[in-house]
Amino acid sequence: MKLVIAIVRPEKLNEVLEALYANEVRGLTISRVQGHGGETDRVETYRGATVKMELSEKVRLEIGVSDHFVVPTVRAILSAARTGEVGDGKVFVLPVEKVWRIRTGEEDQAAVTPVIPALA
Amino acid sequence: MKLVIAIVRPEKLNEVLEALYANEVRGLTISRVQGHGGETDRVETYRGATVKMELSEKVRLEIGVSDHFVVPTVRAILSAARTGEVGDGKVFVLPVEKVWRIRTGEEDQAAVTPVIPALA
Amino acid sequence: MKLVIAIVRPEKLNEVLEALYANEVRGLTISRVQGHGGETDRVETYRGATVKMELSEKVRLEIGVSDHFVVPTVRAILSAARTGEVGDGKVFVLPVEKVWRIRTGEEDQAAVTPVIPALA
Amino acid sequence: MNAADTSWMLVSTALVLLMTPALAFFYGGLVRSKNALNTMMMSVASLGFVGVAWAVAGYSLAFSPGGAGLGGLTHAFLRGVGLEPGPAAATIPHVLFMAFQGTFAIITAALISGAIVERMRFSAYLVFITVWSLVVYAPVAHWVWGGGFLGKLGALDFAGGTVVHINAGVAALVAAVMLGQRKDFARQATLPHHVPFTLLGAGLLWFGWFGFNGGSALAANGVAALAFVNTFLAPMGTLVVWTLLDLRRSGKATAVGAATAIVVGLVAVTPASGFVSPIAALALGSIAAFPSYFAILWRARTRLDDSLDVVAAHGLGGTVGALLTGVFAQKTWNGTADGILFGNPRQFFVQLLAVLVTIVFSAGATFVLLKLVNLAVPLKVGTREEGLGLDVSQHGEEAYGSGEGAILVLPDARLSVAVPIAGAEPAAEGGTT
Amino acid sequence: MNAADTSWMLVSTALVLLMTPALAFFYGGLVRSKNALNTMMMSVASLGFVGVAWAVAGYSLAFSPGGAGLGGLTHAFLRGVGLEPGPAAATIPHVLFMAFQGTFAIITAALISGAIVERMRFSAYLVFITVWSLVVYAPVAHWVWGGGFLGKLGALDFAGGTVVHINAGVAALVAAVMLGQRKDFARQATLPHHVPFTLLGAGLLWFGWFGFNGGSALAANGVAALAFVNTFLAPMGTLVVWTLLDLRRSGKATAVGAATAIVVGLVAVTPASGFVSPIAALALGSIAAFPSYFAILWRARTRLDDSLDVVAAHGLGGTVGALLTGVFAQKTWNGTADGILFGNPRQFFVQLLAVLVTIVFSAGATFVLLKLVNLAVPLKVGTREEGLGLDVSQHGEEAYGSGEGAILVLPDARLSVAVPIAGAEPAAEGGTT
Amino acid sequence: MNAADTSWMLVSTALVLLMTPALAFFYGGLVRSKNALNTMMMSVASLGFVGVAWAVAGYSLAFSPGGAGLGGLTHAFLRGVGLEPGPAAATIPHVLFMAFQGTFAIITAALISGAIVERMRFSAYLVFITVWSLVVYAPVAHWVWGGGFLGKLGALDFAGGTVVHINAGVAALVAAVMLGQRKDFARQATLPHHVPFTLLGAGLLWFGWFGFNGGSALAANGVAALAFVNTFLAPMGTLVVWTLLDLRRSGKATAVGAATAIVVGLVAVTPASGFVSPIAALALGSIAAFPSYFAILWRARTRLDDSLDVVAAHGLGGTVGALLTGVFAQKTWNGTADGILFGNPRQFFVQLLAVLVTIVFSAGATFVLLKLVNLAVPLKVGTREEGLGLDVSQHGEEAYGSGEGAILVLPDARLSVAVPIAGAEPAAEGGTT
Ligand SMILES: Nc1ncnc2c1ncn2[C@@H]1O[C@H](COP(=O)(O)OP(=O)(O)O)[C@@H](O)[C@H]1O
Ligand SMILES: Nc1ncnc2c1ncn2[C@@H]1O[C@H](COP(=O)(O)OP(=O)(O)O)[C@@H](O)[C@H]1O
Ligand SMILES: Nc1ncnc2c1ncn2[C@@H]1O[C@H](COP(=O)(O)OP(=O)(O)O)[C@@H](O)[C@H]1O
Repeated sequence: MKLVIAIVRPEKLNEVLEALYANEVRGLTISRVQGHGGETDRVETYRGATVKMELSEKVRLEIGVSDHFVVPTVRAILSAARTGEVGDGKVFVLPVEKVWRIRTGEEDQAAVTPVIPALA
Repeated sequence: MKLVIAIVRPEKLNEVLEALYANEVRGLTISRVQGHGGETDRVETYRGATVKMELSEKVRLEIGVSDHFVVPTVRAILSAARTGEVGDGKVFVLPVEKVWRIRTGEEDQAAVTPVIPALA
Repeated sequence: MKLVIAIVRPEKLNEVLEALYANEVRGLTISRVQGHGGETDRVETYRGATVKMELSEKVRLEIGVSDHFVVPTVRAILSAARTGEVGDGKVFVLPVEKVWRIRTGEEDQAAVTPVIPALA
Repeated sequence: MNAADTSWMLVSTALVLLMTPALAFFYGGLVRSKNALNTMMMSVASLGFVGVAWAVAGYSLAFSPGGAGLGGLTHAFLRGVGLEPGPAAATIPHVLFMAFQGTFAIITAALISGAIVERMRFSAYLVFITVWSLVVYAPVAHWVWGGGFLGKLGALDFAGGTVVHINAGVAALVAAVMLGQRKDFARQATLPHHVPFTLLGAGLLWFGWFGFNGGSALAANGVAALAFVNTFLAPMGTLVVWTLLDLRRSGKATAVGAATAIVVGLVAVTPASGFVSPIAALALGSIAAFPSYFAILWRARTRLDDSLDVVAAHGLGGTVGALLTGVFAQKTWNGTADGILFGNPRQFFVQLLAVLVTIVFSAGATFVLLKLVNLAVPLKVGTREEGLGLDVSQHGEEAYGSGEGAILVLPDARLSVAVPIAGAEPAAEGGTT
Repeated sequence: MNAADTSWMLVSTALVLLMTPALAFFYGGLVRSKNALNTMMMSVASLGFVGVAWAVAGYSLAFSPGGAGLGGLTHAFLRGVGLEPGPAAATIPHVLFMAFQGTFAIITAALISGAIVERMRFSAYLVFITVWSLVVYAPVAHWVWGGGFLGKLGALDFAGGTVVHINAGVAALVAAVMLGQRKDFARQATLPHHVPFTLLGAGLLWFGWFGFNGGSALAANGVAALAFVNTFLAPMGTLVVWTLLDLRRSGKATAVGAATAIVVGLVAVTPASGFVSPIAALALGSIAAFPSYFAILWRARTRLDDSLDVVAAHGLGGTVGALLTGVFAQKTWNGTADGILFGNPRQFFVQLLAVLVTIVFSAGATFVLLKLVNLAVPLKVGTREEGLGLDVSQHGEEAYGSGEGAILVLPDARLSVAVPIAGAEPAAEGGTT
Repeated sequence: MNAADTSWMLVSTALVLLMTPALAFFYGGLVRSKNALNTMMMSVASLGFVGVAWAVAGYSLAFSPGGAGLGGLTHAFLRGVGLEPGPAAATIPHVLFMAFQGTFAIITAALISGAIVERMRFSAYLVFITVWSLVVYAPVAHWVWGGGFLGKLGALDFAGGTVVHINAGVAALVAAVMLGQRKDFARQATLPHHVPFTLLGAGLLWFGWFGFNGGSALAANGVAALAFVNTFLAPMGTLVVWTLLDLRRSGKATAVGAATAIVVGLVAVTPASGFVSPIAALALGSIAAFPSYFAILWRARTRLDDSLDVVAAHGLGGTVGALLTGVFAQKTWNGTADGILFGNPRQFFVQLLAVLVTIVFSAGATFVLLKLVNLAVPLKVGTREEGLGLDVSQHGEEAYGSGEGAILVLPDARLSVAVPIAGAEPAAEGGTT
């Protein structure tokens, strides 16, 4: 089991999600984050104060996958999230020792395969 | 040392916290996230536009524990967070190489045992 | 490759960022989180209801670094984030198996070295 | 017709109308964000449904000539409501009087919603308030202001202590009991998601209330000025006392408390505003802080999920105001009647009677009405919908949408033919039309 | 001069002025948070730029004596606009009439912005609305109200169905087409970031609209009361019908829909308000819900990025209102003219003519103007700036700043000398001054 | 008594009262979210504490007959303030005049708070503004409007350039210096957490200011119309100039700047509004943009933590307005006095004197008062409380609560007996009552 963590641009999120679903990756968790990297800073002004905004809005995806799913998952993200401009983000793959599905108590591989909703 | 990551329903958060405290797990960090899994999508309408909301609100817990604490921690989460309906969430256990407590510089096991506040 | 995860006080964030930049750590991702540890709870009152707020605002940093960068990174955080009072936070170091830079597809070490913006 | 009086009543009517959106924010700020729109819509909908019901029949039932208990249908569909002054107000167009009174019906119905937020099925709510405005509000308005028996008895209710606040407060109590608690009530902390909205609502309510009380003089005269100034002073007294009570209790002067205090002061002075001296209004407002303050504390320990404390603020505040009107009323200021303090204890008992009659009728009628509505549409949403939040379940919307993970559902056949005007070429780097 | 009329017109002018900030919130809530300030500033800027243009020349072009098509420059720079009553309003100071009409010019220009939010360069927008108010708004106002040919023809437009709403709606259509779509249009769901703001805007707009329509009587008389009450009733009808349509379509009564309904009802009753009976206004408002409701559904399926549906709400709503004025007008209420229903079909065709003339002129003139502005300043921002959001790219600000990662840029030389008053010693544990 | 004048003054009083909640939003949007409620409560509290102080003694000290420096106690506790017109306003009820003036006292005290947000202990603040309204505001009001020496000297201050704005601005300066800086001042960027609130506040302030200036005519006459229209035009000029200055400086027209500009224009025209011609008001507003614009830029480079720039906006704006009144005043418009431009340089020096006297007195008296308050209650909160935010530390609340991790503290003994009404059975799937 691995945990794939990806930082992507918010405006690319929907494309990334579609690419993942297309690759049968249906279980994931996202959160809004802010990132710093090579992007140029924005400057803002509030009355007399000038402010340099060093962080840009990003979205973080966290996806638990079984080992043989790592490559298609990462590939889907890499191609859907790319714009070619600085700030596209990163993908990290971390080892996972154990996974449980809370609803059933199922473990590991079984835990990360979502039920397919009746009408999907 | 392990890092336990749990994705749970927001409405179950308080119960999970209580279960954790009851099991002597007192150090943890949470964040609001959004998840996609087997839950059915919500449909919303804004004027002429119909929108499918594919993500549901979840809460993510991140808990650094020493190895022998993993099982009670996970067990507390599994039982407190369960509703039995699709969408209850997951628990991941990741290996950790090193931990520091910023305040003291203490490392590893010592770093994750919180001080007990005087009046607790 | 390692992933350094740090939980720090929001009011210390700017100092931590400066310390990291000073140590050549320029790629990172942050998010607002809430933490529970040894801090005393705040009490709030809304009309008749008295409420104990068990979580305090924190900021979580996530920094992918190559192995030899772990020590300076952690050291920078430890010294910049410390106030000496309960609630300063933690640093975790996790193993990473693989990293990609989305923009270029570069892997591992190359993936986490940000471009230096022209005018920096 | 008098132009100056008309000018003031035009303004007053606009001011009272604004109170209902204001209430939407006062209440909306106090609930959780997943129910913010639903709570606001409970007020907004009243502007439509109760407003139309008022024009169709409510005004007539309340104000057209009829018996001691109810008006007739002479003015149904606004028949005979014209630009010449009507019987109730000799110096302003009849139609304007109708609108002014309509704003009262609207906000009274909306006030009830505070007791049943975060759990009532919206369609059931729509039916409930529409009918309520006809079968509960209109009769009580008739009794006090439309020529009915309470007015004839000499009950003093300048701008609606009984008709509006006690009436709404009692209906709120009945509704809260009949709907039952929210599933998280007393189990989980349900924090106000947006206290600034509550302050905004309180500020706009105060502003609108000048029309509510000042306009109830139906003219730009000394009585209007008296009612206005009393509406200015009473909440100041309440606010100061409430803040001091807060500081004494916990050392913290809460903002939710301040907003509540303003409303309680306004409620309490409503029946009294045209009848008592300004300094008495200040006293009345200060006194009225106590019962409501402690009632709110006490309510939180009971099992009664009157979620936004409509009973304590409006029911109790209105009762205190109506009774204190019988204490502080002063003929030298109002030309009508004295209260206990000025040697007329009878007035106090007339007030008490009016309060009791209103309570009994409102409770009974609301109970029966809700029972009937429940037969047609279940009053309460399911637990799942409650958990999801009523914004999504009842309105299909989120108050604060971020758009993350929102997938646009394309209509089956997105029209591929250009819209008629699409021939014009796009400017600059514009999109392809 | 009449003090009561002056009193009402002072209030009305203030009320209409408030409508522009209200519009800022109505529109601002409907966009994404990264464009919230830009959208609001499009209204706020109109208060400055169009307001000044009005004082400098707009008022004169619209209301000073001139030809059938345009007024003269007699009153440029407010020359001859004094405290004595002017020709247009016999009982209030001339200068007050000027200000009242100025508020109309301001909001009309601001209304257009709803069609072009989230993508227009702010400097180009400033030039556009300023000039538009002089070359499009002022002439049309002159035609209808300033002694021009439409007024002479007998077109009924009580408070601006043609001048304000059709005019703005058509300009909005042209502008939306010329700017082209937003880059995410029909590709991504763009959710309203703050629906409560939209409700707040709708509430304040309704409140202000009482001045807009009621004040258009220019006196505190029966006509003002009629216009006022019609402004009270019509949106109620629209709101009820819209809610029922919503419930029928999806079972959910949307809050965005309710806010839209209120505005549509207000728009539709604007030209009719002083001419039709109250019950006709209620009918008119109810009827007006249908075309706008379905136009909004239909628009979402086209390629037209009229982002906040200005065409459906104002263009179409105004047209429906202007035409229905020719249906429901009733001499016994307005003393001026009857509509079809009361035996005068001619009026309907005069209304139709006024609508068509306004559409043609507004479309043509707006088109030419935008072409010219585009030569000087590109109308649309670049795709990158659009992606980043116009708040940051055009205004250098965020609507909801958290301060995270914000580094204060110290001025080159932070003055190390103390400020003059720094001698006073800091209190308590105060910082070092 | 005149009904039309009464009608206008009722409205004006309500409008000015609304300015204080408006200010709460103007200021509240500019601070960090952890201090939002505290900042708003600093305004709201003034509505209670200063309002009550005004009724108890402030009105009497300012407006009852007395010496050149201070009024007497004749009207303490509103004795002798009745429904018949008072000496100061011959056509409206005395009690209404009292309330109108009370709204001025309330907002003046609240204005000061902008300089000391995010760090003042709330209880100390309550004591400070209550006493300040009696010992600083009331005397200055007496000097200018209550029969005191500045009015006798012929100083022109139509609606409070000296009494309100310079007075508050100077007190703000002294308070900012005495409290010292916030701990993050000039160390960390402190961004406005909610710019739309600031725009909302500015919009409502403008709306209310029509009552402030227009109502200062105390009648619905030509002077009221003049003051009203000047209040309409001046901020438009300021807004345009400010926007152009912003565009010139950084290419970005900031929204915070626009909101500030509106307020600066309103401040500057306040003393002049009833004395200058409309076109002069437009000029005055435009000119007034410059000093305040650059003062704000300059202040940010100093060590003075006048956090929300009260000094630059109100102190400086008021001074510029008061002096320009001595330049632009025109007898043909005001019937009272000319300024320099119309051949009367003396007026300018009278204005200058009034400004200086107000500055000196306000600075001295505020300094002494704060010193005394500090003896009783430390003015500033501790660094920890400042870090935590004043909402939690002073009010025990959060502005935007999410409820995460919030544990309900059950009262020691949750009443297990049912509440009286609990017998009624719950409806549908309702909770168990
Ligand atoms: N070492 C890192 N650890 C964690 N997140 C990173 C790291 N480097 C970059 N990021 C995230 O990726 C985003 C894009 O990185 P950046 O260096 O700006 O662009 P690019 O990857 O295109 O060179 C950053 O905003 C940040 O959120
Ligand atoms: N593979 C995954 N990786 C990360 N998070 C996941 C994964 N699968 C599910 N989740 C999280 O768990 C939540 C519940 O999962 P879901 O599949 O809907 O229900 P269940 O676990 O009951 O089958 C999701 O909303 C998502 O936040
Ligand atoms: N075991 C843990 N796992 C994850 N986060 C933790 C853990 N312990 C503490 N934290 C985070 O660190 C913060 C500070 O910890 P706390 O115990 O209060 O103080 P200290 O580290 O100074 O003893 C907490 O608010 C929480 O966010």
